[in-house]
This record gives sequence, structure tokens and C-alpha cells, in this order.
Amino acid sequence: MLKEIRIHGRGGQGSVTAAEVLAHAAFIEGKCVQAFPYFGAERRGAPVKAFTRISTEPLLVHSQVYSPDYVIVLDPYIYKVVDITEGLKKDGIIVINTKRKPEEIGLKGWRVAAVDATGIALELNLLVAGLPVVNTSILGAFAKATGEVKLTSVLKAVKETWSGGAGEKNSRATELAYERLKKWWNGEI
Amino acid sequence: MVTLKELPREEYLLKGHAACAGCGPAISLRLLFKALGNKIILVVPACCTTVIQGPYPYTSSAVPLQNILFESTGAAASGIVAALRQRKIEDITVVGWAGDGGTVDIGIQALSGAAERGTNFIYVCYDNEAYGNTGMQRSGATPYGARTTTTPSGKRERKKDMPLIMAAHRIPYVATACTSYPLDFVNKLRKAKEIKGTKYLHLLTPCPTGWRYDTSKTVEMGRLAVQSGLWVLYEVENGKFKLNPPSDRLVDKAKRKPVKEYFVSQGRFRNLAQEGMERVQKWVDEDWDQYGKLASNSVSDLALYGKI
Amino acid sequence: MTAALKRRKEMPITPLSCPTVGSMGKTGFWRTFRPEINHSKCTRCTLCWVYCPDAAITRQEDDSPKIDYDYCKGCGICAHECPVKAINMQREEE
Amino acid sequence: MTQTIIDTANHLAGYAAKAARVKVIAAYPITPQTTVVEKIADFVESGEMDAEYIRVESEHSAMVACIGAAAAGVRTFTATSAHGLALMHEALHWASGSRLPIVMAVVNRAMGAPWSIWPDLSDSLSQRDTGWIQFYCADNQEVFDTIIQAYKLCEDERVFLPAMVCLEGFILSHTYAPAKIPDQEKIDSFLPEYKSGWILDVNRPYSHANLVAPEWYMEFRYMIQEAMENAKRLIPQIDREYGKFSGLEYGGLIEKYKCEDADLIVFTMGTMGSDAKLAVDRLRKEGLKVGSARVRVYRPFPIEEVVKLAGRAKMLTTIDRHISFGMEGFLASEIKASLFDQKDRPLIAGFIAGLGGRDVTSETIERIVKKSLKCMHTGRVEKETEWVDLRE
Repeated sequence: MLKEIRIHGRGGQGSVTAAEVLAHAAFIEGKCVQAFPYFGAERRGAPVKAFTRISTEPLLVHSQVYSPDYVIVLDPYIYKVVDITEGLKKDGIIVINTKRKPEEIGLKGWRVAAVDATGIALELNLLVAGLPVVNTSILGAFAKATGEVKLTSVLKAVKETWSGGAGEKNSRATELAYERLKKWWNGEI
Repeated sequence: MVTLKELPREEYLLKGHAACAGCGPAISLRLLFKALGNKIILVVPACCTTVIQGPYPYTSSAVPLQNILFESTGAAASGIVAALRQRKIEDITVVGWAGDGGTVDIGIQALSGAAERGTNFIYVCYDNEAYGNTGMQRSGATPYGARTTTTPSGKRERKKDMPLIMAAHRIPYVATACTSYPLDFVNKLRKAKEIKGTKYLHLLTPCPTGWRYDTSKTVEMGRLAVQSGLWVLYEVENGKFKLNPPSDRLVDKAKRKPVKEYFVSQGRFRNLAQEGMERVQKWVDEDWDQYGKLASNSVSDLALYGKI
Repeated sequence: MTAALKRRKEMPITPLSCPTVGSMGKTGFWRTFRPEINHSKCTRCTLCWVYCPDAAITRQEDDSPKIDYDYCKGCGICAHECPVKAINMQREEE
Repeated sequence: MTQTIIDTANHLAGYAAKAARVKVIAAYPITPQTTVVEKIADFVESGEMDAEYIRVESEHSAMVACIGAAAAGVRTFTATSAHGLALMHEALHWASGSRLPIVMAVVNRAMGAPWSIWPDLSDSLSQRDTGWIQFYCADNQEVFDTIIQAYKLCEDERVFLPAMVCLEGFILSHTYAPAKIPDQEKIDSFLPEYKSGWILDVNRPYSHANLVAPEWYMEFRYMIQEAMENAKRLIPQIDREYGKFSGLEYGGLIEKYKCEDADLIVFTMGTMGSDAKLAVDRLRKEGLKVGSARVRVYRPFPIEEVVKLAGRAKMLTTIDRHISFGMEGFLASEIKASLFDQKDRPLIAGFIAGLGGRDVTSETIERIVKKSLKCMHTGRVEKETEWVDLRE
């Protein structure tokens, strides 16, 4: 079993860290993992991509991810500039940080799981250099939307990445996102 | 002295470039083009501007720009200047635009060679006090106590005094400048353009990403550096030292803001202890005794530097 | 925004890049906060125009500033430096 | 009218830069290249050359100053040796990547440590992957002629690449010998005004060589390979065209000597190719059918010509004045690679000789050939690579 995840974000939102923490969580569950950024001219605010691979067999592949099983979108506007569904498998799931409905952001017909991660970050005053931290909360949403990793593994990975207060706050954000996630397919809403 | 309204409206650094939000060097590059116009050839080594101009097939520079190797700004400029002279072209100004690492560290040899040969060009070092393009590693121009990714607990050495090193080359014009004093920078560039030989400008360009302050405060940081006396605006013209406003009013210690005010406003100095700040304050005060003497003509020229 | 995939024959022999507005695309999308100018307070001193790192503020005929939101990165320098506080920053809503 | 002078190969390189109407020279002194730049300094100061000589502070800056000058629209020249060339390595890549037709004389000298000022080819051959065309000369005349030919080649729009003209230190650089300097008018008609593929121009303000993403980069590299293939086709034509008025030709890519019916061909580069002719003549007198093939152009490597030559021979011998540590001489490697697809390949015996200026006489070459002939008869080469006259 191989699952490939592409993460979209903007420089400074922690897309690469999200990929790493997600890999860490899957590793805790005994999976073979890989996480890597797509290197370009990263600038705070500019669109960036990062990838995670989770597999039951050792990972020998080193190329880019072209047909992801899941897409994680940290930024509510990035759909305006980047095709976040590029290559996504038919039944793939998009886990997106937004307050809007899928059809309002051009995602009609896709299996979309949404949560207002930015809102959670502001609620918890979880900011870094003025930017709301959304990468850990979105992983909680991912756990619930896809079931690829358990919430407990994500929380453990978060705690092992950030100690003390930061660890607490980020874990709280992960839990809130897990609870507030809305699945917009098979008529759940 | 040029006024704000006299600055031309043309923009030769085109919007939509890749600088971080609040980028000091981007402000100053815009002003360089306003000062010198577009009859220039810009020579750019590896530095933030390498990326700021954007990737092929586009560039946000509307003047011809020669990207070149990290240590070679001075050498490339020498070649271009020689070629233009051989082609009898006199109305093009060759300008080196390099970061602090590319100037005080890896590029110092080529710059020193070009200066010693009297190459007729303007060299501007835009100094954000670390290797910004690779994510803020320490350079020779990083100030004492500043955190970078290669000096996590703060740099232990003082900032290399590049302008004085260049003045020791007896080149006709050396000046310091700062993003926060745009008209001073424009005037110095226009003065430099009229002088034959090597002209060196060392320009302090605050950098929110590297210095860790809010992007809106770039101009404020530059002002604070000057008002605290940490950064001194001056010119050395044919060996003659002269302080520029507002630095000319800061010889009196009482007029200078305490350096602490500068340090506490930037994340990169977060772990600079009180004792470290006091040490820097002492250095600044000692330096200013020298500047005071130089400015008051009691030492008419830089001690090491006879009249050309 | 990448150019249509050119054939090799149409490429220069060595990378020669053409001056272009938006070499990094519409960078206005990078911002989280957006500057709004209150023209009644603005004294047309052009400081915001001088200090904009992105040349996203145009100095119009009458010297009044106009922000191009396609490219403004929302750094906030204009708002911070405006002597009469005629520019304030608002969070970009969805 | 043609003028004959007697001078060192280094000075002839200076004469060639003058004849080519070079406009900017940037160079730094290094034994044994120094007298090239001294000669040019005389020409410039005396006004014989209407040019500018930038006395740079290092070889790295020498190459970058040439890049700047070529990018700003003039013909440039430089010269260096050994560690000077090694210091230029980064800039060599930048020059070829910029497709600038810079011509450089490389006065071959051994690499350190330890210091050695004497000739071998390890300095220039270490730069074979930098996208520079590489000529190797066997005598003073060829140094002059090849520099002029190199400008014609490099400024051809099908090429637009820089070129090294290599001459062995002391054996050529400091050796006086007569050489003909063709008519300046003839050289001027052979070599028109400087032309390059692009130029820094305020009226067409391009940025040159900014960041190129993976989606474009390979195409630019392929164009350099295409240019090398074009150069391989053009070099023999240019050699013939130059020969029409100079009266001398060098065989284009490989100078063949008595190879038509040779059972064994000895491959060399540089001055060894000249002494090999003496060895071949003596061996022919003993009734041994041997020939000499001097590889004049190492990049682009003349694969097709090697295949043609080897088609008739039973045995090839290569003498490398160079060693790629952990493998063999570069000439041997390239020849073996060229012949790999040939069905009945000749045997190949590789020899390393003359490193660090050790003399390689025609007698030495004779011994090498005789040893190879034994292998030809037994049909087996015991040692792939043999170091000649090595202390036990």
C-alpha cells in the first residue's frame, strides 16, 4: 500500500513542517515514510508545495508526486493561483483550510473535507511572526478526513516536534480541527 | 539635494518581483534606478537580487543585468568597462550591486583588484548583514551579537568595516548610505556618477526576514540604526571625511539613541545579554570619538590616508 | 503564468530573460493584510510611493498614491511610514 | 605580405592575439605562461595593439573579466597554466554556459601538489567537461595558426563556444623556432569583425543567466552539445580555408602520418605527435608498417575519425602525458569508448609517459611501439596501462 499526499501552502505557513510531522505520525504507526519539499524560490507568502509518502513497503521512489491520493491545502486562497486538484486521483480527498463551501472555491465534484484552521489559530493565538499557524491543525483534519493516521499518532508527533507551551497549543489546535472537520461528500452535510 | 518630488516616476525594478514583503534592498534598488536612470549595466553576483529578479524567461529588471559568479562582481565590471571603452561608448554607467557576503567575504578580492586598478564603475554593497539568499547565515558584515542560522547564540566578532577598507584603496569616492534615507542615497549615487574611477557605496538595507521584525518596520529599523550611531552616514571624497545628516548631528552622545532601543526591536538580538549591549554601546561611543575628530578636521584625513 | 512550452528552436542560445511585470506572478496574492488609503487624509507627500519595495504604489499626476493590489505584498511599510496615518492595514478576508 | 619570425610559442600566441585584433585581454602571470602576457603588454603599451590589457589580481578574475568584456561586445583573449587554469574552473563553466567565444592559450603545466613547473596535459584535460573546445598544438606555427582558427570557429553562430589552445610549457612555450605570420589583410578577411550570440545592451535590456528552473535547463545544455557537434564538422573546413592562404594545414581534428597501410597506429597529443613521426620513419625502415595519429582536437572528441582510422589497424597504442587517477590516460579512455561499437576492434595498449616534464624522445616512442607490436603478434595486451621508464 502506497499513499501519496501533496501539501499546498504559502512560504511561512509551515507546509514542509506539515509534511514532516505527518510522516512522523505515520512512522509512529510503523509505516515507511518520506517527506520532502518542492524547492523553488521560497519566499514568505509565495506558493510552495511539499509531499509526504506513506507505505507498508520500504520506499525506493525519489521522484515527484504526480497523482496524489490526498491533497492538503493550508491556505484558503491558493486555489485562485494554483491548480490544487492537478493529478489528484478520482476518489482522492482534499483537506482544505477554508470557511467556504467547496463549490464556492471551484471544488465542486471533488471529495472535500474543510475546517477553518486559520480561525482556530487566531482563537488560540497560535501565531508565528504575525502569521496564523495552520499546519498542525490541518493534520488533525487530515486524520479524521482520511483515516490514514490516527489522531493519537498526530498528537504524539506534534508533541515530539514542539516541546512545552508550543507543543500544548499546537496539539490543542490539532484536536479542535479534528472535532470541527466538515466532510462535504456522501451527503454528510 | 534632490527632493522627493524630483525623483523620476519611471520604475526599472518592475513590480511582481520575488523579494520578501518589506525588503530593504528592493526599496534601495528602485531608488538606485531613479538616481541613475536606465543607461546602466547592472552586474549582480549570487545574492538576494539573483532571485528577486525572478526566474528565466522573465526578469523584473528593466536595465541590462549581468548575473555573475559569487566572488566576481569587480572582475566582471572591469571587463565590461574595458569593452565599453574599446567600443567608444561613454554614456553607460557600469554598476556593481552585490550583497554583504558577496562584498566583504567572497568578493573582496575582485573588488579590491578593480578598485586598485581605478576601474571606472560604481559598486554598491547592499548590506542586510548576513547571507540572506541562503536563509541568513553569518557573514563578515553580520554585527556582534546577532543570531544567524550559523551563529545560533549570536556572532562573537564585530562587523567588518568595509567602507574604511575601501577608503584605504585611495579611490576617489567612498560613502555609506541607508534605505531609510533615500534622498541621501540618491544624491550620493548621482555624485558618484560624475566622478571618474572606482566609487564605493556601502548601503545598510534592513531585512525583516533576517532581522526578525515586522515587515512594516523596515524603514524604522534603518532610522534607528543611524539615530543610535550604530550606522554612520558619511562620505570620503578624495580622502576627505565628511559626516552627512543626520549623523553630522550625532557626535554629541546625548543626541544619540541608546543602542539598546535598536537591539530590543529585532528578534535577531533576542539573546544578546545586557552585558553584550553595554559592550556595543562602549564601542559605538569610542568610534564616535574618532568620527568627531575626523569631522572637526582636527585630523583632516583618515589617519592612514594621505591626500591623493 | 509560465510561458507556453516553447520549442527549443525558439529559445535563446543562453538564458536571456525579458523585463516583465510580475516575473513571480501576481504577488498581491502573497499578502495577509491589505493597505487601504484614506484619500481625504492623504497629503500627497509621496513617502509611501518612495518606500514601497514592490513599486506597487503609483505616484499619479497629482502625486496622490494608487495601490495596485495585484502586486502589493501587504508589508505595511506605507501605512507605518505615512506621516498623517492616511493608510491603514486590514486583514484580507476570504 | 607573409613575414617569418623566429620566436617562442608564447610570443607567437601574443602575435596571434594581435593579428586577431583582440580588444580586451585580462590575464594574470603564471610560469610558464608569463611571456605571453608580457608580450601582449609590450604590444598594448607600444600601441601595436589597439586594445586594453586588464592586469587582474587572479586567474579567476581574468576569466570573469573576459566574460564581462565578451558580454559587452568585444573579442577577448587570456592565457594561463596549471593552477591558474584550475582556479578558473568555475568561470570556465560560466563562460561556456554564456556561449561566449573567448579564446584562451593554455600553456600546459603539471598540477601540484607538489609544485612542478614542467609540462604535462593534466591541467587542461582536467577541464574537458567544462564545455570548452580544446585544441592541442605540436609546434610554434600551429599555436599561431590555431588561435586565429579558434576565433573563426568560436564566433560562428553554429558554435558560439569558448576554446582553449593548448601548448606544452617549455617544450613549445619557451622554444624559439621560425614561424610564418600571414598577411594581416588575409587574416582580416578570414576573421571578420567580432560577433557573439548576444550582448549587454541598454536598448534591449535583457537579464542574462538568471535562475533557470528544471523545465528549461536541459534544453540549454543540449544546445551546447549541439554546438560541439557543429564545431567537429567546422574545424576541418576552417583548417582547410586557413591553409589556402597560410599554406599549412593540420589535418583538422587528427593529424595522420603514414596511417593508410599501418598495422599499428600510435595515438598521441601535442608535441609527442611530432617526435612520433621520427619513430614511425625509423620503424618503417625496419619494414614495420606503423603510423602516427596526433589528436589535435580533444573536445569535441573526433570519434568518427578514430573509428575510420582504427578500421584498418590491428593494434592501437596510446601515449598519454596525463593520468586520470584510478583509471587511465584520458586519450586511452576516449579512444576505447569511440571504438566500443566496432565489431572487430583492434587491440589497444595504453602508455603513460612524460608526466611533470619528463622527456619523451622519439626513441622512447620507438620502444613503446615495438612493445606494442609484440602484443599485436601475441594477440594479447597484458597491461592495459603501462607507465613508461618508471623507477622500480
